[in-house]
Amino acid sequence: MTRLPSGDVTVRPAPSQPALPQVDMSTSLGSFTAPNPVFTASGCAAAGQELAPFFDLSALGGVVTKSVTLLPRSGRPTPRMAETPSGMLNSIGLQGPGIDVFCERDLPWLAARGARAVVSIAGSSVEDYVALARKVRGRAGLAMLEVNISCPNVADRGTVFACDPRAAARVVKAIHEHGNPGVPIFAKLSPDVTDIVAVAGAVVAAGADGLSMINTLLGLAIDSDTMRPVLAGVTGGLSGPAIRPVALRCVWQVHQAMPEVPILGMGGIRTGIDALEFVLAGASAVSVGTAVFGDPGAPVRVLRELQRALADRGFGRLTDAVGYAHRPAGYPSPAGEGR
Amino acid sequence: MTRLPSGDVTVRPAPSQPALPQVDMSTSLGSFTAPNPVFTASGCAAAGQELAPFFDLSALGGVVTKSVTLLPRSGRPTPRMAETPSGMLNSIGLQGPGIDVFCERDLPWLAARGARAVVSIAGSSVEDYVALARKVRGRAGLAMLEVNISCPNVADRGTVFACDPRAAARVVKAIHEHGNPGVPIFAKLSPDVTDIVAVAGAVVAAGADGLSMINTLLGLAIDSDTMRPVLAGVTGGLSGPAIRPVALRCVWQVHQAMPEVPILGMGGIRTGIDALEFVLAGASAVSVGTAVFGDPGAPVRVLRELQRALADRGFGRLTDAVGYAHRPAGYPSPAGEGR
Amino acid sequence: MSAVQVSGEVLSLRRVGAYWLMSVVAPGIAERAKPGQFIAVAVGGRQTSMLLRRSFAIYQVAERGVYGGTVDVVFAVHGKGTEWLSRLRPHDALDVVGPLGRPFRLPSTPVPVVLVGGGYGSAPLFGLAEALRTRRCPVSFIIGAATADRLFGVLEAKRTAATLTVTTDDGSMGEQGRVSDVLAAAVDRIAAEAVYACGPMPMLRAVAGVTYTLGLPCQVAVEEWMACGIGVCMTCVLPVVGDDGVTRMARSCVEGPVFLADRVRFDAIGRVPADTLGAPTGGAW
Amino acid sequence: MSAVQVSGEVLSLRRVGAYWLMSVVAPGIAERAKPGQFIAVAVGGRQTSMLLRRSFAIYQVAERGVYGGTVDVVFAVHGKGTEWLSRLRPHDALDVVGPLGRPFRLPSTPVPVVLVGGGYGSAPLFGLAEALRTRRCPVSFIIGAATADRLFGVLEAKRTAATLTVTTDDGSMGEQGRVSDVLAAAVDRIAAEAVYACGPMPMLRAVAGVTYTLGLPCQVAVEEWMACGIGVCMTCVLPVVGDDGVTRMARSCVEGPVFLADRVRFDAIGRVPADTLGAPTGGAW
Ligand SMILES: Cc1cc2nc3c(=O)[nH]c(=O)nc-3n(C[C@H](O)[C@H](O)[C@H](O)COP(=O)(O)OP(=O)(O)OC[C@H]3O[C@@H](n4cnc5c(N)ncnc54)[C@H](O)[C@@H]3O)c2cc1C
Ligand SMILES: Cc1cc2nc3c(=O)[nH]c(=O)nc-3n(C[C@H](O)[C@H](O)[C@H](O)COP(=O)(O)OP(=O)(O)OC[C@H]3O[C@@H](n4cnc5c(N)ncnc54)[C@H](O)[C@@H]3O)c2cc1C
Ligand SMILES: Cc1cc2nc3c(=O)[nH]c(=O)nc-3n(C[C@H](O)[C@H](O)[C@H](O)COP(=O)(O)O)c2cc1C
Ligand SMILES: Cc1cc2nc3c(=O)[nH]c(=O)nc-3n(C[C@H](O)[C@H](O)[C@H](O)COP(=O)(O)O)c2cc1C
Ligand code: FES
Ligand code: FES
Repeated sequence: MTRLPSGDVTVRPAPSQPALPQVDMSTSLGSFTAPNPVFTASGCAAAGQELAPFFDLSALGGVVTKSVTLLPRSGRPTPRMAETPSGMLNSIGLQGPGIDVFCERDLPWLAARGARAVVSIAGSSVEDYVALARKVRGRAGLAMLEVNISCPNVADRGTVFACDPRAAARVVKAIHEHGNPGVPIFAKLSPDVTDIVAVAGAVVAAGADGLSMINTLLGLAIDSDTMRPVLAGVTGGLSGPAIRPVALRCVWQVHQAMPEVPILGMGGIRTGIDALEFVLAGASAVSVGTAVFGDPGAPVRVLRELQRALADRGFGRLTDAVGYAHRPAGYPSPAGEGR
Repeated sequence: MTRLPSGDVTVRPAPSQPALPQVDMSTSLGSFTAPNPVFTASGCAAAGQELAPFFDLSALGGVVTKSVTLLPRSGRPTPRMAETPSGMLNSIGLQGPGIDVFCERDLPWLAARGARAVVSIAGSSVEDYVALARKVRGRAGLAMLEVNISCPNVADRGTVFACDPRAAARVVKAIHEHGNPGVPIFAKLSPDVTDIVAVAGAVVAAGADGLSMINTLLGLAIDSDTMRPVLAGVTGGLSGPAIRPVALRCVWQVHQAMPEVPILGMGGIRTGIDALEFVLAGASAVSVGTAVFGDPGAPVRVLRELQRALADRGFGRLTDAVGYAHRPAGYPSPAGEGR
Repeated sequence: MSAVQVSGEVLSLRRVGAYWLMSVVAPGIAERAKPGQFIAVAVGGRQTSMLLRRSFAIYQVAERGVYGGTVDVVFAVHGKGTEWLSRLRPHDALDVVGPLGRPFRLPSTPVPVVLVGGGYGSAPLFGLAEALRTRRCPVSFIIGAATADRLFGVLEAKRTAATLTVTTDDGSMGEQGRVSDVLAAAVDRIAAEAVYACGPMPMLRAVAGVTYTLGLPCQVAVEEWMACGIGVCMTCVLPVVGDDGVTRMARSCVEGPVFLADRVRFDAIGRVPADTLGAPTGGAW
Repeated sequence: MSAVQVSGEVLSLRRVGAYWLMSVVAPGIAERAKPGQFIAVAVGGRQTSMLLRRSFAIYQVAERGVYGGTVDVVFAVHGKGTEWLSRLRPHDALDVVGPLGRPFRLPSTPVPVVLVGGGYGSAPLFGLAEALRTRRCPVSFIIGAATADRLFGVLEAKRTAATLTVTTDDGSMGEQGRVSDVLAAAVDRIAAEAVYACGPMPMLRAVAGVTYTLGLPCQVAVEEWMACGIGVCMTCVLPVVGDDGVTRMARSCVEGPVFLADRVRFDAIGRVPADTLGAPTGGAW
């Protein structure tokens, strides 16, 4: 390529990482014990390959893959995204290769690299979900199943499963009974409901081993030049730091109502302190989603920062911090003396 | 005070305002016709007095006052706010003097300055709302009644009226039949529901002349140092540009479902372009809330910017732009030729 | 006098101990400002995620100058916004609203007074001292902080005050201890008839305790979290007893930041005392 | 070659006609970059409300230098992010990811080629021209834009290319018209056997139409809205026909930005053609 006048090279040393303090970062999500609590978020890491240049996928608690459907899907027309204040809207339409290609190509690739795959599945009927769960059963590398129920239910004029406790429960129950994937089942909840605790209760009663929360909020952007919606899909899902307070509130409410249920928390996590706030609110692990678009190395950075933040606060184990913000007054501090 | 060494004064001319292009900015909200579509937002302008140093209150379409209750209220303990990415959480707890002081002191003050008052009322029972509506009936300066139904319903274990179409409708119906304030009744909707169109439909059927939307989203922030919720009230209302996509979506959905119902749109409006987007999505007028905290002059600036934005796009009348983003393909452009 | 919003310009910014001293050209504000008032500045620039203004007590002003009126503030880097401020350069634009809040009320007769400042809280006391001197009130200063580098204005106080006492928690400068420990003696020394204080809430509470036992009038400038700074949002409240003896949640941005010490319910900061007007009465709210 | 993320530093930033030419010290990227690839930069600074990177085609690189490798891009101020970039100063930090995307494929034999650039789209063609010359391919340039100030690299093209044709829509410089109007003649003149194009989508479509009728191979570098730039988000797709003849929604950030012109369904940009793999089949999705 064109060469500019050039002199000697100055080698710039990479910013040195101070050694990380000892903290037991392992966490249990149902029967799955992850070495650490930081995961990617579904739809924000594809099936992992594209992030490999930026960090070692096996260094994360797990890789949550893009929601996969039974058949290949083209997804929606473009534009599929709009940047909004401290957030973004997306309307992808679950573009993907379908479960068979996923199982042949993507899952083995992850397994070969020692990555723990959390496979996210999406369907338009209870039968779809059952069939998807069956397909991944017993596959190498499969650590958990995440059930994306923020999908229109064809049998119910397109009402989103996650917005109806009964429909949500039906999906989880069917997977539990007929599609048993042999790994923990996490139901992914939508915040666009009047009572998220009710939905959480319903899916847990139906057999969910844990909850992923939150999915995006339904939003819309208008192009002030064309004077039409920006997205070809008209509405889209809002993600990023803008929604973090809503996500934290959902995690807080659900953990308070059912403290024994493990939560994979997400929504606008960009730093280790953000992740800590989710853990304190009740999350046993976190997913880093939109932040990856701005910083491909975000998940491992968040993990590093979270570990340091825990140590700084006197926690020897991540699990001691889970739900810590709910403690009664006078509860002993991690360092021992009461606060 | 201490004087620093000083020389001559340099007079700096105020940034000159280019003359505004002609646009008919008037808008009708039920039987109330406002000279222009820009209002303050309830709880973001107190009862107007404090903003008078920054602009002429009568220059706005109207001043929406802080939700007032039957009796004086101290509000909640502090901290009452937390800044979040492109937003903020508040948990004020409806601090106020009560309706009688409001009617004696605040309403007359606004009337005397030619401001059009949109009185926001808040209660914990249907009876409260009826009594409040009766109190303001026929008062000078009263232009509209905004019914803040995002309040816990004591009769129903504290469920928020706005989260239950039936409860919301009951409040509006009772005001309509027994408390008739003699001015348009706008019901203010909460976005924290599974189906906002259903709530909108219910309150309109119950007699609401229009809808104010949206109120804040329920959120939470954790203090990573104290490792407890930041707000004394634990959860709070999320406002600001962060929620604009959610607000636009709500306005879009409701306008699409009932295009004849006037909407007072709000949620993260900071500029005239933001306001334009609400108008294009279906709002007949807008409220500027949180933006006032960062820029006390925001409402009049937004009005100026909106008028220019409309003119730039060939609109001679604001009303022609209301809901324009819903137009079918090939619909004539404001300038005439098809787009 | 009512506040104005001006698009100002940073004139200078330099470190002073643990703090930053920022001079801003803000015509219209300097002319209006009175001791004890504050300004609220927008932080982060055009596309920032920070919506709310940051408030700072006015340290000093110059009503006129080659640049027009200037306002000086002293600030500590606390979080995101002050961190951003500390990286500003001369000529950068800064949107300023002010002067805000109620100033200190001055004695009508030339009585001796003690001014007590904690940390950057001493900054607004220098303007006050000047105003007091023009009324021929003998002024004595007490300046305290956790450590020596967190003291502000020691030299200026030495220069301008009748007497000065310095305290630090760690004894790294002046007497080891709290400003409240030395207040009674300082009052005694000049037979002070009034006390003015600005600093962290616990310090103000201690000072109020001392002046109460001494039976002296005391004015305190408080610092509460503020979203708007102009009186419209109700976030900055604290329990204050009114002339009618009734406790109300008062807005520190417009009814304060300066309050009469004996009116502030220091024992209940952050809470709503049960006898507050409109306090929760159980379920019914 | 795989992308890296580096915290770079602005070396220089200057106006060039309607555009900005920015030079960034970004060690590791320069060494890896190939013609047609792009970089994605973080905008707005620490507390910004802008989450997404902005993508720019690489204009030129210097692998080594006193500062380490540098990357140059040419950009137009379009919205908030590019406006922020245009206000950067030398030594400001800039987080850069790159090189991203598939580069132009080069002919294996020294055939004559025509390079067609529209607006800032001509920027990536200069690196390509250099690579082509090292393969002894005679290079002819066509550079077009709406107006003279929106042309980029005319002088450099004059200097380096065998022949150069300039077009502007308004005729303010060169021939009045579009690049596609003069393409056939330019191809003819040097008996070109391949065409490379970069610019706005309508221009690429027109160029593809001409090369199709001429039966010439053509590579186009497209520009689609991108949220991630690294292949994980699926926002940047367009309908592209694969080797198997099947249309898929291809990610322009990793499968592009360079595509074979005859594989891109220019008629269906922004849509999902009914025969696309997994296209909506009515209700059932
Ligand atoms: C009347 C008044 C006068 C003040 N005078 C001074 C002064 O002279 N020098 C000085 O260094 N500081 C002063 N402060 C405190 C100063 O406003 C805060 O340190 C500053 O707002 C912190 O902003 P941040 O972005 O760095 O911190 P962040 O924690 O990022 O701020 C987040 C939010 O919390 C609010 N906030 C955080 N801490 C405080 C606080 N202590 N008081 C009020 N709001 C807060 C901010 O305004 C912002 O909205 C004063 C505060 C008030 C209310
Ligand atoms: C592969 C590629 C190469 C590019 N090369 C150049 C170049 O060499 N010179 C140049 O001036 N521009 C180039 N662009 C376009 C450039 O990325 C956009 O102009 C820029 O992102 C606009 O950002 P903004 O904040 O100013 O606009 P805004 O409208 O504020 O951006 C808002 C969001 O939309 C996205 N966006 C807006 N317009 C575009 C666009 N045209 N393409 C992609 N994303 C967009 C932004 O990335 C951002 O996420 C290129 C784009 C791509 C995809
Ligand atoms: C571009 C994009 C695509 C997404 N796709 C999916 C998906 O396929 N399945 C799913 O369950 N969630 C999906 N999500 C939601 C995220 O997994 C996550 O729940 C949400 O974005 C909030 O987290 P964040 O703010 O960290 O991104 C997607 C989000 C984005 C931004
Ligand atoms: C501090 C604060 C207090 C509020 N108080 C009320 C209120 O009393 N009644 C009400 O209906 N809405 C209240 N709101 C909500 C606003 O009126 C508005 O609906 C919401 O903030 C969204 O608009 P915005 O993003 O422009 O602020 C309050 C908002 C804030 C930030
Ligand atoms: S800060 Fe808003 S009322 Fe005081
Ligand atoms: S921009 Fe994300 S996949 Fe291309």
